[in-house]
Amino acid sequence: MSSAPFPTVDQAALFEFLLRMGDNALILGHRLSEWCGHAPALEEDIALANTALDLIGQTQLWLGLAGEMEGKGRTADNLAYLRDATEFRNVLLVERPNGDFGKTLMRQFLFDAWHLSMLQALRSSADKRIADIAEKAAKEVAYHLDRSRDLVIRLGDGTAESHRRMREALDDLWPYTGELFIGDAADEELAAAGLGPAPESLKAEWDGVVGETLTEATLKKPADGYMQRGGKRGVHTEHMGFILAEMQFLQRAYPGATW
Amino acid sequence: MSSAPFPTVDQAALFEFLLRMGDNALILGHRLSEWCGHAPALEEDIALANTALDLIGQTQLWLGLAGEMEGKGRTADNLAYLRDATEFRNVLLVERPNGDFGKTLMRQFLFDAWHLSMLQALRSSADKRIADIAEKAAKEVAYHLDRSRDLVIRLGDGTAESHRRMREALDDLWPYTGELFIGDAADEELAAAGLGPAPESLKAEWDGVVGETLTEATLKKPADGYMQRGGKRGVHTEHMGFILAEMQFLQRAYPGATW
Amino acid sequence: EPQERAFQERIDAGQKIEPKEWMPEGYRKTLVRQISQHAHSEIVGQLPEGNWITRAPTLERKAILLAKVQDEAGHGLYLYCAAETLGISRDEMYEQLHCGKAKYSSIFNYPTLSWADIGAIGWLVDGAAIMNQVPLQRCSYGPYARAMVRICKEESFHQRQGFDVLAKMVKGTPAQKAMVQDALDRWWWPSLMMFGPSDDASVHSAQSMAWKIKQNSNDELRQKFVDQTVPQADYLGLTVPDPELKWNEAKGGYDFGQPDWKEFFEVIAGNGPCNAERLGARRKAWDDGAWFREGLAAHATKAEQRRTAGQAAG
Amino acid sequence: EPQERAFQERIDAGQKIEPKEWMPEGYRKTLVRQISQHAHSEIVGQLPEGNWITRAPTLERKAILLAKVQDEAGHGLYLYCAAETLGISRDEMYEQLHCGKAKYSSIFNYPTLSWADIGAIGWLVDGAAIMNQVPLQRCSYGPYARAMVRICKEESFHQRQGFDVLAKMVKGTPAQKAMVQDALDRWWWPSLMMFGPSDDASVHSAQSMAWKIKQNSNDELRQKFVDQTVPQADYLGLTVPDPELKWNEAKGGYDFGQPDWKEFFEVIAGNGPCNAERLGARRKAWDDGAWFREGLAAHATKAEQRRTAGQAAG
Repeated sequence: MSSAPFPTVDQAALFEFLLRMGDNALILGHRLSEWCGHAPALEEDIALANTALDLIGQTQLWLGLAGEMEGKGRTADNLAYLRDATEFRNVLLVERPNGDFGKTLMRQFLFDAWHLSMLQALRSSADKRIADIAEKAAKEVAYHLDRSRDLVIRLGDGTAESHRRMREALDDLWPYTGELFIGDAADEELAAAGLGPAPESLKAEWDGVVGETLTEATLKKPADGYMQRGGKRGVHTEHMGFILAEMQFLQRAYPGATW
Repeated sequence: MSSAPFPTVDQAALFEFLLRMGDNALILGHRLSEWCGHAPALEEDIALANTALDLIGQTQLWLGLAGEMEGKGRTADNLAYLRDATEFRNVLLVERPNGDFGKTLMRQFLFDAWHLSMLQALRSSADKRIADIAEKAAKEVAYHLDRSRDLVIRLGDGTAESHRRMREALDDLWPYTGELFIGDAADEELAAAGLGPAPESLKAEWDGVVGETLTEATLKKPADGYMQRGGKRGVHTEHMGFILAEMQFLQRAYPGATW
Repeated sequence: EPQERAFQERIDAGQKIEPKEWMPEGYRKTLVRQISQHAHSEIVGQLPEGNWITRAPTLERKAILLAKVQDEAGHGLYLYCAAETLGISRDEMYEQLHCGKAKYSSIFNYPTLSWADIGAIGWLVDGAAIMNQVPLQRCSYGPYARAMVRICKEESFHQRQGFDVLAKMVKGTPAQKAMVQDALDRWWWPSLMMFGPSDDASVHSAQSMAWKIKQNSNDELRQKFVDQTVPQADYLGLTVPDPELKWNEAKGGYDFGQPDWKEFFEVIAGNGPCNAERLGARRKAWDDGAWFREGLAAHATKAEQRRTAGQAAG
Repeated sequence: EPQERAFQERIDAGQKIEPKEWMPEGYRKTLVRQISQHAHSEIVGQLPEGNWITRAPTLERKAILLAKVQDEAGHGLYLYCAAETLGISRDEMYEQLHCGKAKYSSIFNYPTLSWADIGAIGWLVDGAAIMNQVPLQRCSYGPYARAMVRICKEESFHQRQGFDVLAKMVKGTPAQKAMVQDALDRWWWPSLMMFGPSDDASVHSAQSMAWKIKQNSNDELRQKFVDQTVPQADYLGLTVPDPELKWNEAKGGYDFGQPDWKEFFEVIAGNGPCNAERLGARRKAWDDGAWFREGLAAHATKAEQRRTAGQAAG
């Protein structure tokens, strides 16, 4: 295993960044997999499982690189299964409960639109390992976005009932979108070193995609009011502890076992 | 700590019995505490917390005695927090999900009616430690039963809606009551040694209490059809793993820590 | 009747029957019942395994399980399509499932209680399913036979993955090995029951055999399954929970005990450990999803109207 | 007005006002607002702590936490009763809570993220509450003052238990100690905000002081809280997350920084981390419980009718 350092950037900032990417994928993948067998149509069961599968694959890559970079011998599994909530770096948006299927779709769409921009920007990361992961993931996420955007439009512009549910989902989730675009010191480090984009730089494109989609879905874009944040620095919602208790049970209850 | 053996009975059977009593209390207490702050009336929040508190106290006594009897140095906490599902011995009834408040009450009533008979019988256990715990617990459980029976009557004979909910709860839970009265080798050992009643011997009294209560509640007693079982020998429902993942998280994630 | 005789001759000659062709009503009904039951089994089968996705012990195991459950939903899709060629809609089939008229494999009414159960389902349940399904690749009805070719390929893959889960665990800690033995103890008999009651007791067998919808007897397949599985259990260092199990040199196979058929019929009758929850989960998914399906349908209508209006204006 | 003057004189003389006695409308309204807000805080306050009951790390801690949350529900009950003496029903108060008209303490809009938060709530939140409540034992309105006597006693007990949770943890593993520091980092400022904005910015203070509904200024109580709490943090080996914190020999107390009042007003306005979930949980509990309350009411009516019919017949 190579543990070549990234000479031009603060290692802690880079580790932080890799956790954020990996944890977003892991926790959203977890939420999606909660739907397994309970979706409103067979095609949706298949699509959700597929999206979750892509996200878990991406988790392995991001957290694998994080562990490698950290150089303390931690694997992707160690990072996924043996950290407690405060050490997780995903945004709050992905840990929101599934709610009804409309909320799950809206969460997916709002995240996918950011995720794709992010990954596209990371394809030109100065670090080839990051660029390679982004290249692979971007292809998958482009498909996720196609799907979630299409469904948001069809349900927004469907029945009065489907419109109402999508509107409520949008209003509920909107305060959790701001965190995607707020940079901190680690983000600045990375941007300065050419390893990744400044989060703020992704906002215009996201606004465009989201705005157009919502218009087509006949949904009103909420005003940018107070935005919830904390996940990126390890301050999560009360849901996170329950997610981890479930996800990590076997690794915690049977320390040292291999599976 | 005394670890005096119980000379007249198979130690494994006695350990099994104490786990069953303790695990019933622990898991039902857990389920009740899930309601905290969500009950339909403030008085109910208080009453549920009180019942849960009694049950957790009883858990400490039963599992404490189980650990003492086992003689391997395991405490009540070790037993509660460091066993996996197959090692739990509670009946399936107490791990059933809360459902609506009617289901929670019905589960409580069906269990309380058994629990009180059981504890009353155990007051004359040949082992004083068991008799003492039963003496204390029986007083608490008499109150639990007063309460749950009263509410079952009032809601069964309330509105059409409350009647319907109580009827559905009764029908759903009925197949989980049989296990309370089915003895196995361990039960026979205990009964033969005068330490506890044969489970079958409690059925007539339970039938009486339940029958009278349901009549007063204008609810039809379901026929005794196929009965679910398994909990007493460690074969639980799929719910059990989730209960334990949540309950045991801190002890599992921070091994060796004291709290 | 000459039509029926001609039909039977085609089947005897090994020809495939295709959707638009004439077929006896009994043949059609038997196939609809069997294919839809098979499809429902795939769908309901997502639930016991899905129960462990969020708790899979490593990221790789989680990915493998997700992929597997996704495959099962895919199998459901092929099979519903195959059944639809016989003139029944997917929604009608769902309706029959939800009201309890249509069945699904009883095996899915047993709970998954530990991670080893995920391995055991792959190894035993998929193993038994393959045993049942391999001959169906040669079934007389074309669409069903072709769906089976694809399904069998994926199922073999799942079975190997399941065995691999267990092989890894039995090499692990004593607790892990105990988990595997416990899983075998609980899944062994239900797996044997998957082949159905003994042939004497089986209702539809003779006609289905003549129609080449069914090609082997239940007891034949059960014997084959036991003969294949026992050495694998030995390899894993496990004890098959059957005191009557014994190699019979004369017949070149194992003698083994009878499953508890009383339990089998109880589970069929709805009294298995998870019947109410499985069917309840499927009904709830369907009912909760009504607004979603209606929303999509309404959008499709609107889009079509806009397209037509655009054409009229253009 | 003579009536008002006489009323004020009684208050100035330290007499208690009792339910049936005349009182100015403003006095009544202020009390209803304050007591019901306090009652709602007890009820909503069950949620953040209830969040950890199922995950309490030992049976004893679980029992203590259950007892505490039960006490809080009990406090809610006394307080609703005290408010009811002023001519408002409990249901009306609930209605005001659920529609967002009535407030509850903003502190409960922060999440409980680790077990240490349970300790921190006892130590800091109950500590701050006691600071606020002790003077209320001498409040001019009798029922409220008497409820406060009982509540304060139990709250002190809770505060000691909370401190004990943390004292145990800081003597534990490094991870436990880090958990405690993290809890202090997150709860320190919200606890200071519990005393309300600086007196200059506080709306109702002057009149409430004159009526002896309020007896100390917000800043006074905040200072007292800081002076009491900082040495306790030192004892626990924790760092209070305030760079401006410094002992001021001259005033015999600590100088300390200002909380982020912008955040305070955002949380009041509904934008705290948990506002939607807390109020949502309470509304859901109420709505889901309608059938239960109606069922009991219907039964009571039936029982009464039967009793009356019995008497008539007898």
